[in-house]
Amino acid sequence: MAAITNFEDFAKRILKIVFWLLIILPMVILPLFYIFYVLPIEISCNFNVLNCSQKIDWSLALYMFDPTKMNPLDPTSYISQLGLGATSPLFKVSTFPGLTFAALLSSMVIWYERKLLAKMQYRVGPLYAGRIEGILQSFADLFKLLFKEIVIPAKADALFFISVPFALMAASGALLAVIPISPTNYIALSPYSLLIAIAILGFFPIITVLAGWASSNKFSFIGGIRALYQMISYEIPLIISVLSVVILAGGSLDLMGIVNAQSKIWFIIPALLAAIVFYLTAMAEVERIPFDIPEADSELVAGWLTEYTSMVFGVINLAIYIKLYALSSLFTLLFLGGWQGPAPIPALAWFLIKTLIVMTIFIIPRGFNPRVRLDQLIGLGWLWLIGLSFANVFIAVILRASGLL
Amino acid sequence: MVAEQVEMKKSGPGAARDGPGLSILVGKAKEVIQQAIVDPLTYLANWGRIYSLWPVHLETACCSIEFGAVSGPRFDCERYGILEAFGSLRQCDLVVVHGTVTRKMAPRLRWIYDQMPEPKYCIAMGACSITGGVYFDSYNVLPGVDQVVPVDVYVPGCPPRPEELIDAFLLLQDKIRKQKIR
Amino acid sequence: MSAPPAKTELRQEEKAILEALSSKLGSRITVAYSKPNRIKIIVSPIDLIEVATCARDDLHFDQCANVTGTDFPKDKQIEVTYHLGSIEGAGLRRIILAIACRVPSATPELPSLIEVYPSVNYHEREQAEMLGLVFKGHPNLSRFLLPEDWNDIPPMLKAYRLPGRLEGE
Amino acid sequence: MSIPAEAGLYTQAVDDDKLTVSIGPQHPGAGHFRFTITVEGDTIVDAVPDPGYVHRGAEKQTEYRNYLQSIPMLERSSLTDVTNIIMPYSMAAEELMGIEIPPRAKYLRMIMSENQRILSHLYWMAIQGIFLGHSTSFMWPMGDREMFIDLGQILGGARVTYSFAIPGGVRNDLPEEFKGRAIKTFNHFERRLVDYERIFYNNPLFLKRTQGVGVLPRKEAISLGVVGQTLRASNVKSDVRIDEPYNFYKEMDFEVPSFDTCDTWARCMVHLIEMRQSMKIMRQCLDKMPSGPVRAKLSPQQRTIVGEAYTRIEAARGAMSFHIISDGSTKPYRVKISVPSMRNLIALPRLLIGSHVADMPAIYWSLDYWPVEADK
Repeated sequence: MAAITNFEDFAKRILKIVFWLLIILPMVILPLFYIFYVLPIEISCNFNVLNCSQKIDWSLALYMFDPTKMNPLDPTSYISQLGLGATSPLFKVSTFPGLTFAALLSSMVIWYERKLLAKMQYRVGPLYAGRIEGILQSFADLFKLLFKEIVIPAKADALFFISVPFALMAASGALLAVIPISPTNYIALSPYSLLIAIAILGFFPIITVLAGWASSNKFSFIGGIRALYQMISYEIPLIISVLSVVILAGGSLDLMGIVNAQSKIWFIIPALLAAIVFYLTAMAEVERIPFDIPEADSELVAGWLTEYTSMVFGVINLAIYIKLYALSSLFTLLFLGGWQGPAPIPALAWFLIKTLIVMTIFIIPRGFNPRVRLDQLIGLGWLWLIGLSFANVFIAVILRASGLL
Repeated sequence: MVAEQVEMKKSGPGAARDGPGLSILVGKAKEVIQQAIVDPLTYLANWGRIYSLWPVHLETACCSIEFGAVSGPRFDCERYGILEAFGSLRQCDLVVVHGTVTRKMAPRLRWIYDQMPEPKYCIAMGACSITGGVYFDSYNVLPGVDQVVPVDVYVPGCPPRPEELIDAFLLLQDKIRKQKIR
Repeated sequence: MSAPPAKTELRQEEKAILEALSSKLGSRITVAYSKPNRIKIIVSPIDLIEVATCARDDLHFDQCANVTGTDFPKDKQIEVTYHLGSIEGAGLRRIILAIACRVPSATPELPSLIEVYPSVNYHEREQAEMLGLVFKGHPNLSRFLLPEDWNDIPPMLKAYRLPGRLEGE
Repeated sequence: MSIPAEAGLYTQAVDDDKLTVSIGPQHPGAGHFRFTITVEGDTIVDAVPDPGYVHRGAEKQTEYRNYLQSIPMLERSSLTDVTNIIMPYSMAAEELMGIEIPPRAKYLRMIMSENQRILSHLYWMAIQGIFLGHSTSFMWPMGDREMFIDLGQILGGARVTYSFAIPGGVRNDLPEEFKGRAIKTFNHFERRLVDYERIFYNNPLFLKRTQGVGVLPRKEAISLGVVGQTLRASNVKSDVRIDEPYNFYKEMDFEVPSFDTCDTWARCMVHLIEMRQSMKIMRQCLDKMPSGPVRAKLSPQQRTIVGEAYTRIEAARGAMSFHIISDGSTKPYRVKISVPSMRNLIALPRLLIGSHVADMPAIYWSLDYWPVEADK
């Protein structure tokens, strides 16, 4: 690495170190710490290992994630005293239902998406990175991006330019905070968690416009404005489609409560129209093809992402995929009954299976659809989707008033 | 390596003050750091670079249809992590010069190369980009792109078969594998 | 350029075109050759627009397919040939009418046909660049195919030698 | 070497609510070509094409080579369509040399030419897919293209550049296994074309993106002198294969498609139908082909008569014509190529002005503008 000669180099170096910490700390060190240090202590605290056979039962590891099986009053469980146990907020935010879990899942989804798309196109897809079917492809991309030069364009507004990935990551992470993934695995419980999630979704257009403006690039600028148009015109149908779910759930704005209200029937059946509207609007929110208008690569080179390099670009992409994960899990919670399902499969597994299916449905249209045009997209949003979601609100009200649900 | 450093230390100005023991320690520490941190990191960075070469969408001439065939289903270069055509040059690390570079294109090619972030690699595809090919006597064609950008791998052929281009990607991977991290 | 002898008999349409041309314009045109499907006439630059208008309005040649500029250093002239085609004219789709005019190399100026045939726009621009021609009335004769910093004589002139070739090669 | 400070390159010019954007030459939607567009809101108000990034001076180079030596170089001008750029050149050279080629060679030229048409159309279709953001529509035609590349490889001996239709006939005769392989390929690809139509071209989003976009009315299409698919999509049933039949196209039974919608969708459909018709022609050629020699006697330094020849054929992108002036020596005095891409370029600013920014790639590529061919 060249010697530091000016402040710009210094700032870049510092930024690189921050990225390293941000990525390496939650993704490598914390899981290692929990697996090799916390986990054995937890297991030995909660179960009498001596009474068991000498063979290590690895299924016990699953109980680490189940707080009900742990005894917080146990004096030997000093991990929980230190605030580092599996029930501690730090663990939840950084590792399991939080950022690391979502990031790992997202990077696997990137690989899965490329592989799935390749199969649809008579190709093989990533094959050599990671020996087994290119399973480490997104990690190869990650490490390459980590070791790449960060370029800040001369005319760009450096402060805003560099703050965009952090803001996006923060917003996506905040979205994860209110989404419970099983009755016992959640980061934060709130009676208004659905409302909070929708409020956080409102941040994204501001960030994209900021990115487009700060890049000082015409393609970025047009892309940012397009993103603003798209997200604002799709936020309203999204909220109204969620409204009918809230009515069906008896006015509960708590995602836990909504899932519990679906014990008899999944809401996708009475609120099918709302589910379709939510699906389309969520796809527009995460800019998936056919709604990838803000980053349409044949018109605007890469849209609002044009000037972003190396890990800055990587973090933005990761944040977008985390947002995809968050929206698919919202879909699962709102319409597919969350973690509810027949007994032998645990609740967490049910949730993950459903979410992966929803993500696949989000990904697949990329294979057989061209991109739509901005005016067509906005027309679709304002004319059809709002009408459809209102129709579903009436259906929900009627169902609720007649006492059928 | 350690012995050499001891020699150097002894002959240097600080030799009398430090003594040999400390300098051996320093040498050892350097070696340990080299083995424990720098080498794995180099490996990791190079492994990432090998399997994630994103080419710039820069078509200079007719070889681009063979590049299209390489990303097509029969030759599928995504197996090596090479995307078909990437959007912005800011995120790319590979320039494949698809054939002839004319005098009008040459400054643009250099400009594009300069805008890309380090590390970046260049493959000269086709006879035209190596020597000018059948356009050796043309008034508007550069006799070789290495006048404009540094080239890592040359692929002969007019146009090269897709297998040759994939071979060039593999040669480039070999080259990256031997690189020291910057 | 001497006209090669026609191998086969001309058909009805070619004869009609030749007759119409000679009756309308009389001695101002010279027929260079008339082969099946191909007729070439030579006019002077002054009459070019008039002949082209006549070809469009009376003979139904509604588009220009090609413009060729050729340098003849022996005659110190540059020949510009417009190849006109027809879509709407009955039975004319197979016929190409070439209108040629010669301008002196020293002052290579001739009127542009862009008012008559909008399709000559880029063809004329290309030939103007390649041979240093000046098409009077053309809205934009700026650099087209050559690099912006081209600093030599126009390349299609015979006086321009390719850099990779020796004299007489 | 320097880049001039033209509009749209350096300045962030925001005046009168207009924004000048430079598209290309490094742009996923432009290829080896550049045009500057001025946008007002989402509407393009001005478009200025700037070709010449692949201008290699092939016309000048032909003056230094004899008639046979120029062929490989001219071929590179249009790599998706090599036989169709060589064939009019060879026909003009034959006219000037005064030789007649054997009928079997004409049939072989037709087979190769139609094969090239399919290759070019499939490449066109693939890029149209990627320009509309449809990656599967890129991969499928690219994969099926390989089958026809294999056919060309059997007949011509190379993957893309065959130098097949040389003056005096063709380079080699048909190998034995060609016919069986070709029929197999056609049977497979005819089924695939049905799939394409169903999956790609009946997609509602595709229809929304292409119907009513980039309308070029019949009258304007004729006066602008556009050729090929652009002309036929504008409701003109014009094709050099019918207008001025060369080789044996007079004896062939095929249709020339035309649509009266005059839009991008019509241009897409014309490509699709033409591929089907090309296969029909190739089947007929394989059946009707007589036996005999495939090349007339010709010396490499064949002298020509003094005179000129203007030949044209229907290439994959439209009418391709060669104007060769000869001074009686072994080298041509002047070769002028009138390529379909250059003739269609004139329609680009006309169609772009007034359309949406998002329609720009769709319109641009629907004209089948191949910059390498246009710049020569």
